[in-house]
Amino acid sequence: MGFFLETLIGGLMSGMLYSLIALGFVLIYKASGVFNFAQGAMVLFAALAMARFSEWLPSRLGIESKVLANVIAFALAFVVMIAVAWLIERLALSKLVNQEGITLLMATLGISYFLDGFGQTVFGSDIYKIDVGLPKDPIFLMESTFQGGVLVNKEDLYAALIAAALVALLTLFFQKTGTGRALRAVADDHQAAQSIGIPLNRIWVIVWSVAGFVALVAGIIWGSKLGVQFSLSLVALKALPVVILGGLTSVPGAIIGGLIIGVGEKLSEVYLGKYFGGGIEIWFAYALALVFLLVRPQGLFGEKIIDRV
Amino acid sequence: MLYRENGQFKTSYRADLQIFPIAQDRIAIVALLAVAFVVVPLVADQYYLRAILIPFLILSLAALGLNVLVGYCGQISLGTGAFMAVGAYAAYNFFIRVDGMPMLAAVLLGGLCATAVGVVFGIPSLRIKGLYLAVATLAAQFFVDWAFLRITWFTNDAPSGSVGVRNLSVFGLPIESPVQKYLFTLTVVVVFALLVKNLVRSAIGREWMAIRDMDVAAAVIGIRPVYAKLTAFAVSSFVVGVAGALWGFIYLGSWEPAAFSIDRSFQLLFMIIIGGLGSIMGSFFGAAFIVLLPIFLDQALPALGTAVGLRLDTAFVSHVTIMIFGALIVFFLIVEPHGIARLWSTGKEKLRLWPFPH
Amino acid sequence: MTTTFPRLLLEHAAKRPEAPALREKEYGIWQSLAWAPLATLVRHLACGLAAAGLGRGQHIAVIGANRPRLYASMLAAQSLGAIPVPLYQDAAATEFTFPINNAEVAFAIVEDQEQVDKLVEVREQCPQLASIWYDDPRGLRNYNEPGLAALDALLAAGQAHDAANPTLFADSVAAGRPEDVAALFFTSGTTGQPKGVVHTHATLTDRAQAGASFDRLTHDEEVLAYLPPAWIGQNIFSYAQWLVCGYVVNCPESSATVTIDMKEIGPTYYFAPPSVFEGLLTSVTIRMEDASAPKRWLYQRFMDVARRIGPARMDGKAVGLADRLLYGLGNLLVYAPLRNSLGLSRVRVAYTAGEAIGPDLFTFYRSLGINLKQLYGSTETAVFVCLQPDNEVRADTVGVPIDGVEIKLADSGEILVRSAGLLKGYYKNPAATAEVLDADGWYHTGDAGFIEAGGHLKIIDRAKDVGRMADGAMFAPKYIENKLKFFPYIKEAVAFGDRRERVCVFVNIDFSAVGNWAERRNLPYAGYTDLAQKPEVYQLIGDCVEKVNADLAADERLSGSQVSRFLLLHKELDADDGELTRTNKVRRGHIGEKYRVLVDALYGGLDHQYIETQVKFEDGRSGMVAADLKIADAKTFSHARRAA
Amino acid sequence: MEGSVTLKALAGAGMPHRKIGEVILDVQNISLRFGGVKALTDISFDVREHEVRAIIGPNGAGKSSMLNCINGVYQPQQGAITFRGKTFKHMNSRQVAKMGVARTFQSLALFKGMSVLDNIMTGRNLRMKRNLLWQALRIGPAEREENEHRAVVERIIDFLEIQAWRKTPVGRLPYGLQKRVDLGRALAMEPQVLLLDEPMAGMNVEEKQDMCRFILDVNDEFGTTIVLIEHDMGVVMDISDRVVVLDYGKKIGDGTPDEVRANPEVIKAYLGTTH
Repeated sequence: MGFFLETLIGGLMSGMLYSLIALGFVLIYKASGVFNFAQGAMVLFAALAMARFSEWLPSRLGIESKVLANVIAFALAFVVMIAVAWLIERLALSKLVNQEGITLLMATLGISYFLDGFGQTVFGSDIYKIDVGLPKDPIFLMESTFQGGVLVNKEDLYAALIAAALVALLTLFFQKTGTGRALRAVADDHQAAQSIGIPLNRIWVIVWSVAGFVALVAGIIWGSKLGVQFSLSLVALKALPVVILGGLTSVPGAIIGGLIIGVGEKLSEVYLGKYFGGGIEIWFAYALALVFLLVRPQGLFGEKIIDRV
Repeated sequence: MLYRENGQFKTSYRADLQIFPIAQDRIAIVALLAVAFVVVPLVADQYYLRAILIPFLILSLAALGLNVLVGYCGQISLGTGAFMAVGAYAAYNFFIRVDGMPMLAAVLLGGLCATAVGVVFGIPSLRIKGLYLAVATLAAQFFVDWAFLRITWFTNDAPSGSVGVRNLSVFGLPIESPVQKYLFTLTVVVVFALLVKNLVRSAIGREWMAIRDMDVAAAVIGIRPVYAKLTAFAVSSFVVGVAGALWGFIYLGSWEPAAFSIDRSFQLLFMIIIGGLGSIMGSFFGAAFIVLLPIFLDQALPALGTAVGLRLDTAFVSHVTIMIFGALIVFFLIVEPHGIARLWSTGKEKLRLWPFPH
Repeated sequence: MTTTFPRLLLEHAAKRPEAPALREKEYGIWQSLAWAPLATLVRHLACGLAAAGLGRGQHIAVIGANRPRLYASMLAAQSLGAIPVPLYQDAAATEFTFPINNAEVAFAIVEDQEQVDKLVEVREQCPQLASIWYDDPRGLRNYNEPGLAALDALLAAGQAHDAANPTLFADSVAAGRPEDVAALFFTSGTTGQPKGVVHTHATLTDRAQAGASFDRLTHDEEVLAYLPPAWIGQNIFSYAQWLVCGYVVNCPESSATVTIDMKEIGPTYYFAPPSVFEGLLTSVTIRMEDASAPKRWLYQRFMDVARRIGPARMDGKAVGLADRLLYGLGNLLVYAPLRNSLGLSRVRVAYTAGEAIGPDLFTFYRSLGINLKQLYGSTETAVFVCLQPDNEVRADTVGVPIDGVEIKLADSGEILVRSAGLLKGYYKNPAATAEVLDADGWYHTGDAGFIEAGGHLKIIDRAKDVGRMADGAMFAPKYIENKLKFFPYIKEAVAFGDRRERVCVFVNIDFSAVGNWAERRNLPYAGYTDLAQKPEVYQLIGDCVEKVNADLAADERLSGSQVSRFLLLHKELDADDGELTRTNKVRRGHIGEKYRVLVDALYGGLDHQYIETQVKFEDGRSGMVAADLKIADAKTFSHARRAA
Repeated sequence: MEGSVTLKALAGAGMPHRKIGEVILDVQNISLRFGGVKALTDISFDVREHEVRAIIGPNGAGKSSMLNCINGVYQPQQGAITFRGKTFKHMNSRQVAKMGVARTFQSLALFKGMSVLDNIMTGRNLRMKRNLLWQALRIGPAEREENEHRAVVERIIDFLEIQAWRKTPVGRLPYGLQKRVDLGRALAMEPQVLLLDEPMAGMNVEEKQDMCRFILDVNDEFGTTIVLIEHDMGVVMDISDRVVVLDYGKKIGDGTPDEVRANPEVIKAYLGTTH
């Protein structure tokens, strides 16, 4: 029982991180109808930036305080991500408006290749570590309830908390701020949004920046966990089924989908893995999403599509 | 400018519907084939055959298959690598488990297995469209990667799914030396190119394109989306599967699942985007481009580096290479969504109308 | 050549049954009809017509574009000894009444609904018109006109009738004699009713044969038939010569696709009036204007080369090696592709006729390496009178009389022709016939001209316009005016000289051309009148006149009519002021009256003359234009000196 | 050869022209909703063989929805459709096509990546029998089949007078010609009933006249029954035998043009909207 809970919680926590990245997808898809395959590349890019900055600042500028270094590095990385977002909008998206989804998807594929290459060219391609002082020691919960209690990795716990906080923050941002409302308007109907004078391009830059920010946070969390390296950009592939499950256009969908996938992955690995010779979490999420699609093509919270003639 | 079409009038539909209706084109293609089959084997040295021409041909074949699905039927797929893998491993199993199984037969059977898998993963396409479908095909990719890594039966209990084949032959002729391999591949590719071309210019090809261009209208004139899409998946994955088998048997000789990773899938997608969606010729252009560009950059960049006085390591070069790929994809999608093939055909039109612009 | 068209058909069918006789682009491909099947088709049509009551000597109207089954119908009618009367398919219904009644036509075979409608419309006025058959049934499903039926029905009836009387066809073909009337061509007379020109099998085949042997035509020629078959020009090329030579006649898919079809077929033997060639050239120029700068440069550059070298090359004269290479390059880059996209790559012989063709236009095609030639003839002469032999082609002559043709010049300078190809007369119009055919069988062409040294016939004017100088020398105003107008700077010219001792000319400068010329020399001017009076402009035009004089001097008959004095008019001649006809031909007499002062000044030897003229403006208001016009003398040459 | 048979059908051989026949298509009490929105409410009307039947009404009256129900693009919630005596709760596109109902579209729905020829050829697909393998080899029967159907399609190209553009990609054609190709694609199915969705929308007068001529010719030559949607009253009245008038998804009139013109409700609906 304890073991089950452990797995469950573990699942929920990694699920939280999936939702974080999934959120990036959803944001961009809602605002610009782009299925942003480059989300993963952005995570890697952001993480690389963060890692290298936090390393250079002390060494080159002799900033002693580790915290300060991290903060500045974070700020810088964010600026970089905004720049990236702006460039993507300028150079690619603005020239591909009103193209079919597939074309845009392929474009973001191109972008992700570019970012991967670019990031590693600029920041190098070794394994770097990010240390934002997340405690690594495990804690034990509910030792009273069961023997040995439930082991939880503190780092995961914090990560999950941060993720949750960010998700909450973004949701607020969407509901409350003017920009948020503008974003929603754009998402609902481009023409209408334009006609009431919402500057599409600026909105897109903002969205991509936000997505960049999300990527940065995700990058830091994963990075400090696994170290910053190319494999980070594959994390995004993990988030895809989440989006599908939750529905491309729904923020809550992304969150819940993330949790489901996270939990499902862990449980399946633990309880089914042995029958399949392990490693099934690679595809389990997809299988799950796929089965789900067949039942409900528009995902958990997505809108139904009617094509008119 | 080179075209002289006066007097080339068609007195039968057969003549009018041939693949190359213009005499000058027919001459050109025959010349090209002659060079490919006769001159190249005589002059090209081992390295070029092994490292450039053979992979180019096999990847062209795979791109051709993918183009059927994406370019002609408009169904995106990110799982091409998986279908290649199925082709390769299935062929491998037929080859080693059934004794006396001829290589060619094994390869084709491998293709058939890929077809089966392709159709299975194509089923979602009946309910889900575009982006969602992309994810479904990714599922295929990951599942297959995993399967050949973990399910040891497929790999004849080889560790980490690395397998190999040797002493290949076709109709008693050995397929060992690069030249033999080249000629064999070339033959297969030419035959397949012809067959696929026939398909896309026949009823089924029109059904695919109809679904791609305007599926509602297609349904109204009695085209079954189910049939059209599944046949596209079937044909596509058959060709891709055969390509996979060749990739393993002819090019690599011994391989492991990594040879058919998701990167392969993306690479093939790039080939048809750059080469030209919905164009047979485009598949070849794209393959040539993507095979040659890295080789070129490997030579050019370091040279350039030393010229400006800095040493560029291979890692750097490879990063720049994928960077350039990425940029090119976006560039083509924006500037010429129909790729090199369209540039080619526009150029040809200009030559036909020369000196007039239109 | 003593045979009939039906016999020629049967010969081809016997000799080359499989060889294609007609090709029609229909349903996307060129459907060929071989000689043997054609013969069968004709046989059945003939029997059908016979069954319908068409008899020897009767007329049958054939109306429509170039369609194989219409040609077959003509042959069918001729096999029965009946006479096909091709009528212009684009004529209005009312224009049909005269010919149909004049030739008491009772049968008609037409192309489609459009023609049927027209005939139905005139049926009131043409009660004898009993039966009409149509080739294309589209839209005619619910017509219930009496006597209206599909050609297919006729065909079916014919098959039955043929089965019943198996010898009918052969017999009636055998009964046909060369001197039987073969066809009736109505010439749209400029004045009064059209006249039906009567031709026999003998006249048509004789000329067709003569023309064919002149250019060594074989049965391998490809011809594109796209002009109205009712025009003898089209008819002789795609019917008479077709049957004489047995080559292939191709019918375009539709009027909208002629250029495409032309490109596909690439005829080897081509015929068109100057207007068509002009249209082609225009389209070339327009399309080249949209071309990119380098292409345009290439085009200009090599067209200059072509103009320099091309004609000589075509005439088989020796050309320097450098030039030959240059031309070869041009051929690769420009000429050959151009010929290809015009559909003229395979042309062996191309003819233009009907009216005078401008030398620039003419040389354009020659210089491209297209063997374009001129011929002289008319409906009455079954076309072929004079043709230009290869390598003896010139813009200002129409070639040499071909075998079987005698040419004589009347004292009036009018050209008289005698040949086996002359019309038998105008149908039911002895008066008109007498006007053109004299007792000794000379046909009076109504054209004035003469045989040049070298035996080439030169047409200078309509005979009625040619006058005489005081010294009796020939004076051909239109000829002189045309020569002047070939210069871009000269818009109009009016020549005086009839019954005077020398020739004087009014010239209208071309405002835009001369305007540009002036600007390039930054020569300021205030409007037309001012520009016209600039001494530089007088110099410019003077040079043109001098060139014309040089040409005229080269010819002893015309050297007498060189331009001695000229002036540049202060206003453009205008139809609104009654100086031009509505078709923009100068009204010489009227102008002479209106500007009598100027004429007198010219002949009075004055060097300037003041004149006021009332003019009508666009908006209908009228006003005065006044100017003091200079009068210049032109350099003339004596014939002898040029000859030396 | 099979080709020539179908040609006969095209030429309308044995079709007693313009003899308005029995009811061929009968629409009974069709109602269609999207979520809460009522697109059609209890619509009933019939179409007789060989007639030209018009459905008119202001924009948004539900005309297109009606067609979409007839050829199975939409599934109405209530009502039934009877075609040649067979009654269906709702139609299935392929079935409808097989039964001989063809259709053109209001907003151009051509296959923009294909040539005029191929677009029209797709209309023949239902009749092409050779399987994938044959098509891949494209020899013997497969090639013969292809050519036979090409022959039929060429008849249509000839009929619509678009020979000059046969090989042109439809995307490059002017709007009016694209409409013709759309019609051609429908004709290639040799339909018994032809549904035309605003065939003259957005055309200039000349193009409209041409289109009218083609429609009438189709009806004449092939005896095809025609159901025609227009929101422009003028054009329809001259060419149709009977007219149904829809407004806001309800039927407000049905009868000969004159009857409909006289119908007060119709007048109201049309005065309400400026047409």
